[in-house]
Amino acid sequence: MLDLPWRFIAILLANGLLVGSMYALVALGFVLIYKATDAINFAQGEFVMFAGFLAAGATHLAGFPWWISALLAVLGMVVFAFGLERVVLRPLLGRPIIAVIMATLGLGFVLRGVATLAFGGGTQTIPLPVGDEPVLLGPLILPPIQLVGAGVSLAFLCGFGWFFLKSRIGVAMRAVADSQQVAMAMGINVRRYFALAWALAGVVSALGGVLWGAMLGVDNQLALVGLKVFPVMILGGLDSILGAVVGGLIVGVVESLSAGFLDPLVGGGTKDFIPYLLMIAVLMVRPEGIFGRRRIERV
Amino acid sequence: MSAPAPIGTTLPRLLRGNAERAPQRTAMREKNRGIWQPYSWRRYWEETRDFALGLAAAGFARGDKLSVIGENRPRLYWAQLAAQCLGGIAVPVYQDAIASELAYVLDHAETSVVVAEDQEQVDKVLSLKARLPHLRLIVYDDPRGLHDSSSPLVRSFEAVQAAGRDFGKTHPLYVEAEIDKAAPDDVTLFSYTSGTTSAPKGTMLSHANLLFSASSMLAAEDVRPTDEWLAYLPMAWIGNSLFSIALHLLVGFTCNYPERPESLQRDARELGPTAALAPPRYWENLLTAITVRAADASRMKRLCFDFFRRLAERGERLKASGGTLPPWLRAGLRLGEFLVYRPVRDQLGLSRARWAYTGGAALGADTFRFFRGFGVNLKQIYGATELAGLCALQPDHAAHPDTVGPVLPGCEVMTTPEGEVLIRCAGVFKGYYKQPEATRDAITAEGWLKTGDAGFVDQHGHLVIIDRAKDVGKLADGTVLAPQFLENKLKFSPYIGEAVVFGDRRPFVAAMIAIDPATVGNWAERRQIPYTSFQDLSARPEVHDLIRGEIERCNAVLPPATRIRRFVVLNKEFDADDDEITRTRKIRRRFVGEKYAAVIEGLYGGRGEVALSAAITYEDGRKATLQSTLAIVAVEPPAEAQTEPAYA
Amino acid sequence: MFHSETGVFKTSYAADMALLPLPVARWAVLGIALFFLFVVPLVFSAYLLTLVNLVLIAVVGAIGLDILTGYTGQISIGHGGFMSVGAYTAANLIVRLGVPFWLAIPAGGLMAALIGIIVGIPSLRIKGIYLAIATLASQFIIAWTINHVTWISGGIEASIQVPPPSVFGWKLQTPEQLYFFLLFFAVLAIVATLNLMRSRIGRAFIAIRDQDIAAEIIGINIFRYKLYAFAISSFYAGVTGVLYTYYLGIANYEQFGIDVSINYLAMIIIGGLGSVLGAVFGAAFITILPEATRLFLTHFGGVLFSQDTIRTLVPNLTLILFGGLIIFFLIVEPEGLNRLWRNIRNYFRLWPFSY
Amino acid sequence: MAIAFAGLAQAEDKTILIGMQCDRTGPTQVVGTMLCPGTHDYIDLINSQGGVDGWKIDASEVDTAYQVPPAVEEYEHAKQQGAVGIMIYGTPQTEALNQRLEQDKMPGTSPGFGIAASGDGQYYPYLFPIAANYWSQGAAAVKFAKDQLGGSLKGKKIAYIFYDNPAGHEPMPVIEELSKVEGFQLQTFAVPPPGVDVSSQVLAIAQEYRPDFVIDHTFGKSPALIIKGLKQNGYPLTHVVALVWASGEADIMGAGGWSVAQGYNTMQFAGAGEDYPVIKEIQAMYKKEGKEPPAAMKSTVYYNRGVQQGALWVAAIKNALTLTHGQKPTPTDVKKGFEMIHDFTLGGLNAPLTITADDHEGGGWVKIFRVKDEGFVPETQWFRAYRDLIVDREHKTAQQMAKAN
Amino acid sequence: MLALNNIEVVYDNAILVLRGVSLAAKAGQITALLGANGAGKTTTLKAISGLLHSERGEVTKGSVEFAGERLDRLPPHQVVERGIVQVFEGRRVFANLTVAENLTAGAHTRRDRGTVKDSIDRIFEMFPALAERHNQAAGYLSGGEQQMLVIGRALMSNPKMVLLDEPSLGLAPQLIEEIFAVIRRLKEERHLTVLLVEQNATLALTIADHGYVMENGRIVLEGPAAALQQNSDIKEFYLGLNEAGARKSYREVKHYRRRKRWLG
Repeated sequence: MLDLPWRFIAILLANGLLVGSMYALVALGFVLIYKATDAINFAQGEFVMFAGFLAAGATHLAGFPWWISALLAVLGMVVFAFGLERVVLRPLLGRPIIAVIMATLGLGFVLRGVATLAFGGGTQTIPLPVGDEPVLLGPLILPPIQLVGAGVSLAFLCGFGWFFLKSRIGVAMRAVADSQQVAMAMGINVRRYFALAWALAGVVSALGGVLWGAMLGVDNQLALVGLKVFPVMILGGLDSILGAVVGGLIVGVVESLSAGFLDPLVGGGTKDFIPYLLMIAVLMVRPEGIFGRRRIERV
Repeated sequence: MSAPAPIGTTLPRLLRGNAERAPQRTAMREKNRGIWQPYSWRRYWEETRDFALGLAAAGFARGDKLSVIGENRPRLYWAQLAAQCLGGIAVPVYQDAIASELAYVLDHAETSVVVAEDQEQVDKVLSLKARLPHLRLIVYDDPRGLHDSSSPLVRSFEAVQAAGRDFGKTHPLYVEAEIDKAAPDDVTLFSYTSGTTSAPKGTMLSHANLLFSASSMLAAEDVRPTDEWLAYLPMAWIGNSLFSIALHLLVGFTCNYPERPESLQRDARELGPTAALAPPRYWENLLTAITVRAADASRMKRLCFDFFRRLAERGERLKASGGTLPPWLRAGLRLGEFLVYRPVRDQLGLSRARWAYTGGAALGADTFRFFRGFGVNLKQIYGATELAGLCALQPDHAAHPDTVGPVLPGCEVMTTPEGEVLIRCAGVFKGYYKQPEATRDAITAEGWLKTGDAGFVDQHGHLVIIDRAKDVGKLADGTVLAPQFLENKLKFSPYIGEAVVFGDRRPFVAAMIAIDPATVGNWAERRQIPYTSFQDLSARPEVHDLIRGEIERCNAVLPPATRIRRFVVLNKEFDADDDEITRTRKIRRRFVGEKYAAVIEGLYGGRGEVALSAAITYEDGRKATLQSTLAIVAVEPPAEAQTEPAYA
Repeated sequence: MFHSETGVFKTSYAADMALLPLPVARWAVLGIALFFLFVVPLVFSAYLLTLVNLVLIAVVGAIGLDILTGYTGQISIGHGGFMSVGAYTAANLIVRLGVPFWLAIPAGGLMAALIGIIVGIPSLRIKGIYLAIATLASQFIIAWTINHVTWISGGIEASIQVPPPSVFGWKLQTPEQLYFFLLFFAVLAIVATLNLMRSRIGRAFIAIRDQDIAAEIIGINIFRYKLYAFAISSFYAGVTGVLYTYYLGIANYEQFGIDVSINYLAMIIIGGLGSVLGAVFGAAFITILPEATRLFLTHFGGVLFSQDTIRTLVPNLTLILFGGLIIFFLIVEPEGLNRLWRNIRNYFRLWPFSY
Repeated sequence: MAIAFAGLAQAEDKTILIGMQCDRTGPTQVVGTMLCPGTHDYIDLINSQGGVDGWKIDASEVDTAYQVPPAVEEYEHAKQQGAVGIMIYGTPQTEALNQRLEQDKMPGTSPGFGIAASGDGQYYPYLFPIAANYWSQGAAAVKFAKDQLGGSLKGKKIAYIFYDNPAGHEPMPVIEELSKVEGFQLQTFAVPPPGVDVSSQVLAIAQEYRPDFVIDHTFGKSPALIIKGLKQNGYPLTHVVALVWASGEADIMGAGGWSVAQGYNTMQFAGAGEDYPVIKEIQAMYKKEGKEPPAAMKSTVYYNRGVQQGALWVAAIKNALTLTHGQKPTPTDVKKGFEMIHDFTLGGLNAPLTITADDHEGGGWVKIFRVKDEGFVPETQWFRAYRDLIVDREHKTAQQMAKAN
Repeated sequence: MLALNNIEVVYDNAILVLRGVSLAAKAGQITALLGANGAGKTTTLKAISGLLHSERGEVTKGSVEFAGERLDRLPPHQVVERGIVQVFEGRRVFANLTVAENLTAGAHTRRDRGTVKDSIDRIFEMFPALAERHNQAAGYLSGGEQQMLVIGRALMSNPKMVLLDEPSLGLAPQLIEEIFAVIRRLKEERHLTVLLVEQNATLALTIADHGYVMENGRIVLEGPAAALQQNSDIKEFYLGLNEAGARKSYREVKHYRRRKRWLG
């Protein structure tokens, strides 16, 4: 048996899996939108941040209990996503990918500006009724908020998976994802499904916002969670829900392990780019990601 | 203005002289893939010489005929000059002629060599081979699709030239010697008349004929060696031979060939020719295009355009009536020059043109005034194939829609008691090929050419042409009727593409109208009038109403007797393939009258509609018949008419 | 309306490829040149010149990014990284070897080009959004490397102070002096790119952007040209990095973060993709926007808001304006400022018609 | 003639302009949005009392979002408008402006950040750190750990967790040097920007390395996450000392509030809390105007630093005015004014600060406050540590820099 | 039943694709729309089905009327609800969905969800080959099966009228016959109205009742299918016959085209 710090590895693994499942939740927002509308939402991080601000704002400014605040955040994000789809994304349908990338990046700036103006510059908290005392599980010390976050994330991921595979709306959404034009010709109101996809992404963002906000505190920086999620979804495959989960877990674990072992060797900071390196390596082998669908290019 | 000295030279000698005097000057430019490729005079001469050698090597001899068929391409000019160098005769033919027409001309001219532009023309000629016993060689310019032609007759232009260079090695200075053998009076060009009345006749023209026309033109008009000339007219048209060959060689300006007929407008703009000649049809189409473009422009631009257009027209009318322009109008026109006229001329590529001619047929006065108002120095010229193209043109100060100007120096004019215009000058042709009777009919014993046009010389000495003498008729009540005058008035409407007016020995004037599909189609779309095809559109009552309105506007300025009372809208365009118009787009009124006799009877029969059965000829010779029913539309006489004198 | 295009024709392919075929354009360029050579340095205050200088630097970078993204259709969200490569390469050469600017600048560009090629290698297999994120990854990796390899970053501060460039022994330090220095490089970038885009390479780039599979079929080696695009584009980025370094007097990788990459993307989007002129417009617009917002609000915002509110309002409003404008242009005028300019030009060019 | 927007804001006759930079939207906005209002409030307070010898002070603020180009641009703008000096915000900005300050003879301040060696006034004549730099802070942290661990560090393990950017790296050499001097074992843990995720570093410290003391030199969100993480992993916060930018109320709040952060040691170069006469005066000013004191005031640590910054500038200008006998001072006058600041305490909000032509750091004083109940409680007096070592280092580095350029 | 009145279609607010196109399709008949590539046939279909909007196209003038109701402003799903369904060229199946899911997606607009299952069974009866593969991803079907699937999928919406775009494109002759037999059967048995776009004019005119010819975004000729089959231009340009009535071979490819007259 190798002389490895097994307990430390186990802790890192557990930490990675928990964080990873929460990454997966944010990645799900990307995947939902990409699957249905072919658009990449570079403002997903800002969505999460904005949702966090909504929840925190509801708690601090209006004094609502946490669950009403969370509900308000969900509602707010759904309304916001609907409006966004209509005002910004719809006119960009069928335009080159860079248009959508830039529009969502631009949206990110707007959200950051609006959030700071509306809610102030400081860090705000979302007081979930989750204790601070670590949960001891054998050798593992697990922060309760992460456990809750991972649980909620996985539950939602399973729910969405079922919804997509089995329900009539799910079939329609997949048809839209397969070919918007043909779906349209079949009488599927593609716009409604786009709006639905954005709304679902809004729901996911709201959950992400509440969970990540509770974990990290809510301020402008919360949007940076969005950057962490790119390798997650690319690894998993942009259009796969399962991919989001697996990608999230992989990135969580890789980050955790690299921070634990590589950082001391090279002076730190590896966890930020190791997932990206991994992502590039995977892309070179499987350009569509682990679970992504190969797209056939038509000339 | 004095009569030019007779020019005792030939076209090939001029070419050789130009190449010696100014070898590096640009003689031609051919637009190819967006670039105006220049050819120097030396190149022109050398290419021509090589080709001539090649022809000689192939047995082409003095008196042989060479036909060119295609759009304006340098090589087709080189080929004509090469034939002429050898004492042969160039016979340019219309590139869009259908097979039967082409067969007639080539056979009649006994053409032995055809230089064709491309595969289409080669195929056309090849398909007629059986009917052309004299044909020995077909040379092509554009090799696409012809590389592996199986016919032994077909050779590429380069191959002929290469053979010529070989021939030249053994026969040094062969071409030069042949050139020197020629006399100015030798026949060098057959120009087949457009034949508004009958089958084409081969007008024989000598070097001297052509050079007379060119030099008298030079005496009367400001033509400069620095000019940029755009050669786009049909090569078979005498006007083109005069300008793009004779005048070109004589003056030494640069001849430019557009890329394709479709790109003419753009190429013209790029080039900005410093002088222009175009048939009336061209100016009419240009006017329609301008009107449509102006109507489609944004509001601000449209208002501006309309305002200054009216101002220009006002100015023109004032000038024509000899009045002086009030200062405000003068200022307005100057502003208009900056805001509208110059930009429009620039858009049309006419901003460098010092003068522009309309010729070949009469141009409507309104169209004429429009262009003059917009600062285009548009002038009328008058000529005939039998006169090597030209015998009268308007000086700058006397441009007027109703005259064609004084006859050129060296020309004499007289009118017969019947009103036919006779011309005598050194340009009068040598006769119709193989048609001595016709020649005798055309030239009087005193050497006067019977132009066949009715006209007179006005008090300023300017020639006025009323119409083809044969077409001028009288209504039943004796009113003289010049159909062309009415037709030109009608064609000023952007919606009317072609019009044919009848009335000779009839109680009133009636018209057959072919609508302009683009503008009427546009109009219909704007008004939500559904239509499928041209035929459908022509049959729309709304379109009839539109045309009726246009005719009523026209009637308003006509004396009541010559007003158009009934018309039909034809459900096909007049087409040269169907012999209804000439290749230069002049109406063959006689033919049309016969072909549509039933329709004309219908027009005077008082019924509401008439059955039409019209023959259609396809390009490849197939025939079909168009069966349909046309509505006859009556025009209400206007309540109060303000008349304008019509020439009668 | 103000000029004539009749009679402007070309008798050779060389003339056809001329940058300024129309006489009116040549006059306009002459006018602009006089303006920038005399009016700007003589009339503008030092502060305005500072702004102009920043615009000039941004012009180089924006054009470079436009070559890759606008002309070749490969999205890069990693240009900040390439800029820092150029900056540190030059800074090390300047400080350690005393290299003069005319060597340091191309050296920075070349090193960035090298890194650009490496980053471009995945473009063989991946495209679109995937490639965009791969370039984003390169940004992180470059930043991390500079931050952690002290041999590159010159110490744990990861900042290298650089003396001003000297031309014939003159130290260029004031905004006026730097203005001409930077103007030279901006003009060089503009002219070089215009010429590049008329070349075989430029046409291949556009073919790849418009239809890469078709381009491959007609015999363009897509991969090679994509790498060219990456190399050229990152060369410009590297030069931009060096210019920043000279301008700021310090090479600091934190100045070339994702926000910078996004800023440059915004420039070419707002300016109009695939157009040098657009990149110039965009560079100017994005650079001046925050200043204009601030000046406007600090001078006129007082009517509505208290000074304290304005202090919070200004930066956030700038962010909102910035993002909002990107979205606005994408939706309303996807071809950007360049299109607006062309519309104005065509309005008069086609006068009194509309087509 | 110069085209400039300057005309729009014609300064009133008796106004002294200071350029002021701030980050309200960038990565350090958490600090900027609290600190900058403090500066403004102090200057407003002075202005409301009639200014300095009749001169109104105008701090013209610009948001740089922690970017260098806007900082340079705004510096030029301020210079052109006739500013007597500039309040710099951010280390890279300080480095970029350093040469310009010298060239333009324009004093600039970089309290608690910037170039560590710039404490040396000989080599950095126009740059004024006016507070303990990162080296002094690092040394003080080691000293504090030593005191807390019973006066000796021999054989002890210390963890240095830092924000992985140049500023985060800065104290490292000093601490490394001290580890040799004091004989402790040092391991460093980097938090990569933007520092939103520290969980694995915290795990490595609390679960793997298990040090005797933790020195936390992070910014932004990280301090809060580290406090929370260490707490959740059962590491005693009393054995954590934060350098000055990990020591604000926002960090405590971000971690979940005072209760979570009990025992956490914070290092300050301006006093924390509201219990200072100058803060009371500002509150009174607001009250008089009938307005609520700004929210930023609740964040006493950063707000007070802002107040301190404003106060030092006012002090320097006051000194400069004595030199000019009430005439409008030039930037050089203000520079001299800074160097005349002597034993400046601002009613206890400051360490007894003395700035000389040699020492622009003002002594390198800090004070540790510990989180207790609902606030910060002083744990030490104003102190400084290993002063000779720091000063020596400043000299050497400054000399090197001077040579390089 | 369906009438296009003078419609004009503009893409991107700039590119004029159709000008003044008017045509009518009678109930229970097959109407053929002929024309070369790029003539605007597909655009015409999209103008009817409302799919233009998704391609930044717009019917800027004229109207599309179906059973007396304006369609030209309706989004595609409402057009399908009115009973018109378009079948794209190129057999555009939902490649990642199974055959059964494809058919389910086709029934999206139907309110009577209970009977969808029966409809699927009926499609399977019509195309037994599909039944065998109902659980397979549609992307893996053969070309002929995919064409059957897209027709079947279109029928799932219980349409009154089907817009068929190039059903023969890229299929083997035998399969083409099969598909055309199905189209004829649908007309005869279900009284389905069909607007058929085809480049294969010979085939189209044999089953069509009426025909239109498009060129450069305009209708240039119309008439009963029998008359069109006799038209000289049609023969030359769409039936590929020369004077002698023989088919032209590729060896005779010309670099020019004969002038068209479009006179009926």
